[in-house]
Amino acid sequence: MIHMTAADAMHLALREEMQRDPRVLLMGEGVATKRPDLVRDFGTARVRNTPLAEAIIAGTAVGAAASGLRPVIDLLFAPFLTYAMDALVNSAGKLRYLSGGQFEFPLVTLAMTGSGCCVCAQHNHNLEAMFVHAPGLHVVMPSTPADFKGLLKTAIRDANPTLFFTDMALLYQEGEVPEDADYSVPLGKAAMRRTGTDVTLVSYAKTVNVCMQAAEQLHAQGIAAEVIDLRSLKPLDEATVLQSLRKTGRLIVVHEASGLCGIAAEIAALAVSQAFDALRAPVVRITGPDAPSASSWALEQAAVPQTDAVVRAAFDLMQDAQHSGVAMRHERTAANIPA
Amino acid sequence: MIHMTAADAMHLALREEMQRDPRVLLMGEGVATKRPDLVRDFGTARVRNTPLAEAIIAGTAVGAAASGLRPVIDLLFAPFLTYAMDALVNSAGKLRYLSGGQFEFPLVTLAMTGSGCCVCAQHNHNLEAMFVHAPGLHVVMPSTPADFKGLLKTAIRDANPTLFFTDMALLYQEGEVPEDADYSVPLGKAAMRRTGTDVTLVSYAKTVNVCMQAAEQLHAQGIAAEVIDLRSLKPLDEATVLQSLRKTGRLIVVHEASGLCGIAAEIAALAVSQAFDALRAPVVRITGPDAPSASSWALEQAAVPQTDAVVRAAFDLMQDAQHSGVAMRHERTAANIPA
Amino acid sequence: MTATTIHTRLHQLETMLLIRAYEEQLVALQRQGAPGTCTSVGQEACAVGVVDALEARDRILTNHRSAAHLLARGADPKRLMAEVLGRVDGYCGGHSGSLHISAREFGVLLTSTIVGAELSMAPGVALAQKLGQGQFDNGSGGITAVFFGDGAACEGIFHESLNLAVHWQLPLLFVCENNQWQAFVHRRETMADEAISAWARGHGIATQRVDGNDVEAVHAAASQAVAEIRATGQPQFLELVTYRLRGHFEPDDQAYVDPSELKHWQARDPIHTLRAWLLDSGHVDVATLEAMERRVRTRIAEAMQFAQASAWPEPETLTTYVYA
Amino acid sequence: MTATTIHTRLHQLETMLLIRAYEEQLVALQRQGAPGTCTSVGQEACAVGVVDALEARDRILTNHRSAAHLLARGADPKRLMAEVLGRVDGYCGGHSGSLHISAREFGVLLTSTIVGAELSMAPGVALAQKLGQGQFDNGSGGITAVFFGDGAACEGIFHESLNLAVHWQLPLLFVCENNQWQAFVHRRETMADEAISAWARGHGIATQRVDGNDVEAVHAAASQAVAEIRATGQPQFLELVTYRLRGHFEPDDQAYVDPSELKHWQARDPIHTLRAWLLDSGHVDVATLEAMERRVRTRIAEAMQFAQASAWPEPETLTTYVYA
Ligand SMILES: Cc1ncc(C[n+]2csc(CCOP(=O)(O)OP(=O)(O)O)c2C)c(N)n1
Ligand SMILES: Cc1ncc(C[n+]2csc(CCOP(=O)(O)OP(=O)(O)O)c2C)c(N)n1
Ligand SMILES: [Mg+2]
Ligand SMILES: [Mg+2]
Repeated sequence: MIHMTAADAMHLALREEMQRDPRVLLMGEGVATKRPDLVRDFGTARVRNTPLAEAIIAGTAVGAAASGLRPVIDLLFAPFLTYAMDALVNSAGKLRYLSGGQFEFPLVTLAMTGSGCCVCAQHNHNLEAMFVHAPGLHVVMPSTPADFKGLLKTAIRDANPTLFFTDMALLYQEGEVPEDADYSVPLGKAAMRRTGTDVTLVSYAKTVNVCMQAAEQLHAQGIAAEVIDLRSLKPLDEATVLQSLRKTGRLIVVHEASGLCGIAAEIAALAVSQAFDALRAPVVRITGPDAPSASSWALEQAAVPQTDAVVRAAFDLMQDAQHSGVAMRHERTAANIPA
Repeated sequence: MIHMTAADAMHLALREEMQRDPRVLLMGEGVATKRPDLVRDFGTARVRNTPLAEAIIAGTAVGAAASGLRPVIDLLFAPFLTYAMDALVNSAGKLRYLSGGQFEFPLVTLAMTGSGCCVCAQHNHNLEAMFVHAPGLHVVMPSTPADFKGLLKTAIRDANPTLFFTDMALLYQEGEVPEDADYSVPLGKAAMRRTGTDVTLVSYAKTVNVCMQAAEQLHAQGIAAEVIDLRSLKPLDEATVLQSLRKTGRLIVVHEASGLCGIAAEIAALAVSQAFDALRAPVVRITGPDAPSASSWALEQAAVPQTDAVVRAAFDLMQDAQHSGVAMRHERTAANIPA
Repeated sequence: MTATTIHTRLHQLETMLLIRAYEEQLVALQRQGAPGTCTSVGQEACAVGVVDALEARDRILTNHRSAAHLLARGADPKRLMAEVLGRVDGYCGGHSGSLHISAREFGVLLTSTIVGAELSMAPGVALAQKLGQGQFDNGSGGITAVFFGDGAACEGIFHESLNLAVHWQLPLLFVCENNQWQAFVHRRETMADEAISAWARGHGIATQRVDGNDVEAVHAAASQAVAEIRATGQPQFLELVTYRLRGHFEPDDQAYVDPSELKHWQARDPIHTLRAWLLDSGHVDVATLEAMERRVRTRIAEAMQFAQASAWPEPETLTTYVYA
Repeated sequence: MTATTIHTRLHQLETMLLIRAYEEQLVALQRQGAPGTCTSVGQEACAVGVVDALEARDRILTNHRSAAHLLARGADPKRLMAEVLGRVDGYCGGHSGSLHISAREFGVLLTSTIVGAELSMAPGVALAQKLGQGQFDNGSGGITAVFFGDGAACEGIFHESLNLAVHWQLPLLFVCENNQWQAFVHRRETMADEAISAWARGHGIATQRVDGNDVEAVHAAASQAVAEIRATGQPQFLELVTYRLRGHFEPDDQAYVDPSELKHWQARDPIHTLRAWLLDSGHVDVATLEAMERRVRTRIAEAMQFAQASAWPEPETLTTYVYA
């Protein structure tokens, strides 16, 4: 184990995988500028600064992947993915199927998002659910430095196109990271961050920490919360969520992305279709609002799910054990705004 | 009332709104070729064939809308929206907010999708949920000729950017359409297509017909299904769905789009968060698979929710009244494939 | 005029006839309820002239109007037709239909019907060739040819693709079949100039603009371009001026087409021209050509039978191939 | 040299100084924890030269590096700074921050930080002007100026925007500030040619390429272009060759920048050049310039005070303005 930031863990994963497999290629606006050591060790042919043109970066990755390379592209911020949407959704996601399996598309797309830096809606937009909805793609969004390393390595080795989302605010958080170059984290496996019997808190990325803090506070008040970090959004670890739910009977899903047709909707739907009998209370979604992210610190903070809101929701659910019929707002957005 | 196809109803709506408001403008690849009567009556300045370039068509619409025009753009098939994603998601959807309300973006984007024509995944991709997930946009997808007219008119009058999705197979279905030039259908109002007390079938676009047929078959067997046609996916008529659910206690959501983070997930989440006490059985989603649409007729049909599957699911739910704990597959995709 | 030339032209004519017959068969099938297709009628010389200039180690990307490129490359009309009809023996197992057929064994990969997507993916294929690292390519020294239309040149990706290919010095041949139409919109309604080459030249890429209905001219230009790409490692641009003789898609009554323009180009039908040239040469007689036409008809009839006898994919395979 | 010329240059210098002082203030604020910004240090002559050539009826679209354009247009540094700090008195109520500031009252609309989005929206604004139907424009005969960088010119939307503007004959002035950098990538790493104009010329648009650090040259070229757009209804293209003297974004240590290149351009600082020219002219003395510098400093200090005293937006307004 080494202590390092998530950013360093990602860098280490890139380095190890480039070392391991000569087909791995890194492309993007500034990747060579920002990672001079990789240029030094692997050469300019494999670490390529690109023109400022996301569509061709992604398209080139698709073409290269179909030809047997394993490109990793850095498209910087998630909203810029909109320029690469055709290559990702219509080409990478569909052409394996349409070709009847003749080609594979082992490529990884990196993109940052998330609140905390006041970069506003054209740099911060948690749109991971769009890619979960699209067929043929894998989607991951880790919360710990170890997972940043492990999931990036898995994504690079995966034969499918994978979107790797980085919650910006986590990049400089530190943690223990396995040194082992063979360490990887499987796709489709959630991490149980804390066990408990009363309520299941499901989350991913930065809001896992919110849930952990909430669980801590709940514990102090006699409520045992279980915290699940999805980390892989597609494939989704349905089994772990359902198993927890069968134990606790109560579910709160928390994420920064907005609620409508988001991951929390998917988890809630999963719960009510496959663990209906186990449910002892309404499922609560605590998500970002149906609004772009504002630059102003005051508004950005107001948009983010807060520990308090999670704690309050859990209390309500415990109270609600008899299905008391209190209609809960399904989107506890702007949860820290006095309602 | 006049009897006409949905395609003609859309055309009539365009004509009436162009007549009514000189700011309405029609742009797209071939709109002038395909609607020569509009060119004749409103001139080439307002009915404009464009270069083959979706990004600039959409961007131009955004700029024109901010300047007080009311553009309607035809981007042809839904997968082509990926080229226009920045203009739609980052500009149209966000710039009103980011400008602090200085500008409005009254524009309508038309796009076709849906099975039935074997056009495959790069012409048929029901990706409406992506736009529901994105802030600042309205999304509609009608099922009857009258609604094609009424909703298109409303969308054109709406001050927000609206995505208007056409389920291709419905275009040449006929129905009664109000002649009244003032006829319009409000956004955010679902249509109750059939009332019933046992089970609520929620759907939109082509699969509304599937639900109607299922309801008919269920009726013959003593089960009274209520059929809700959402038609406006955003804003979503939560109240109508919840009210029905409080009556029936059973919910099946059906659509052709794939399930993960789709509309059915949103409806299921709504149900389990806000009508939990009313729920008497698991919520069932019957959706398209997590797969691109194939060209082959055999595969295309296999992907589409079928009446049988809805009927079977309703039966199961009625049996399941004691919450018998039978885990139901939440995605009854490829429902006509022997399981 | 050498015997080789005559032989080459005869072979090219046979391929062009095969393409024409194949497309006409699909038109007939569409009338009977099969899915519509975008035919390449009128553009056969473009496909044959360019593809004949390529080698097996080269790669091809194409678009919605791909049948000519595939057939010129040697793809089997049987399996193509099976694909169009959605049958399991198609090159893509019926998943693709006519619009995105790829055939790995012929190096025809990544066909997309999103206009411009072929341009987006082509640099990556050429990059793999240049790097010689791809499993698929093994540093064979091949080049990539990407076929696209005048419409695709209006998409922004055209600019991005050219810039990347030029700047990264990719072994990439851009082949623009400027057929004057972009679905239901005439080229002149979409751009000020009549040539796509002007845009290409702005990128400093070596560019040729030739008569796309003259298979000899196309072949000569393509051969030169391919040779220069191999020699220099730099991309080249080829604009083929041609015309879409049928509608955009079947069915399409072409009501929006100026009849005099259509007539002008019908008189320049690349197959008629080549046929006439061969007869005029005095080295080929009518009987030879008629025998050729019979061979072609037989192949298409066999293809039809094969395709129609081919099974539908099993519904169980609905989600096969989505994920690796 | 007329008195008017001197007066104009003095006025331009004051605006350039204001821009520089504003940006330097933001840099200082960033060091204290305020959000970072993309400054326009070194590019002041571009903004001032072009904006001075516009009239009130004209519209401006800009990008992430917008402060110079806004200030040149007369926007109030108080409200700009309040916006950057996320306060309620900002032009956008604190929603935008520095990256997407629009100010309707000055016709500065649709600022986007998605590189290229300004190019995507500009034709629509110009179209509304051309049609004279927009509520906002009322057929005033205005034109639209769209500011973008060399990086934006690499995006496909550049090609689409130019093609549409040329083909639809839109009253649109493309202003490319070619500052040699695209975030952390040098221009030479992204394109083969050093000029953006070559791409523009491929579109047949009237194009000028001038020294962007010479406010007089910029102003002359812009004035001519604007006059021609008004006279002909056709778009024009202006490439301003300049340099980004500071980092891409604050903070940025510019470790990746070639020091000799930076030095070369520092010696060509547009403010120093203009200041020296004015003093050399013999019509302006140091005292005049020092008084000017004091005025500018005062305005910025006041802006700072105003911005910092401005309230945070109420959390209740989180979803205000999402929908009409
Ligand atoms: C992105 C996108 N936009 C629109 C279409 C619909 N469409 C299919 S082919 C076509 C015309 C393409 O013109 P061109 O590139 O010149 O090729 P051609 O059809 O003439 O061979 C159009 C508009 C599409 N398939 N993809
Ligand atoms: C679509 C998109 N890609 C990348 C970025 C990140 N980014 C912001 S500014 C910038 C450089 C832009 O270069 P240029 O257009 O030359 O403008 P300059 O910054 O030099 O003024 C980049 C890459 C972005 N904002 N949008
Ligand atoms: Mg064409
Ligand atoms: Mg620049």
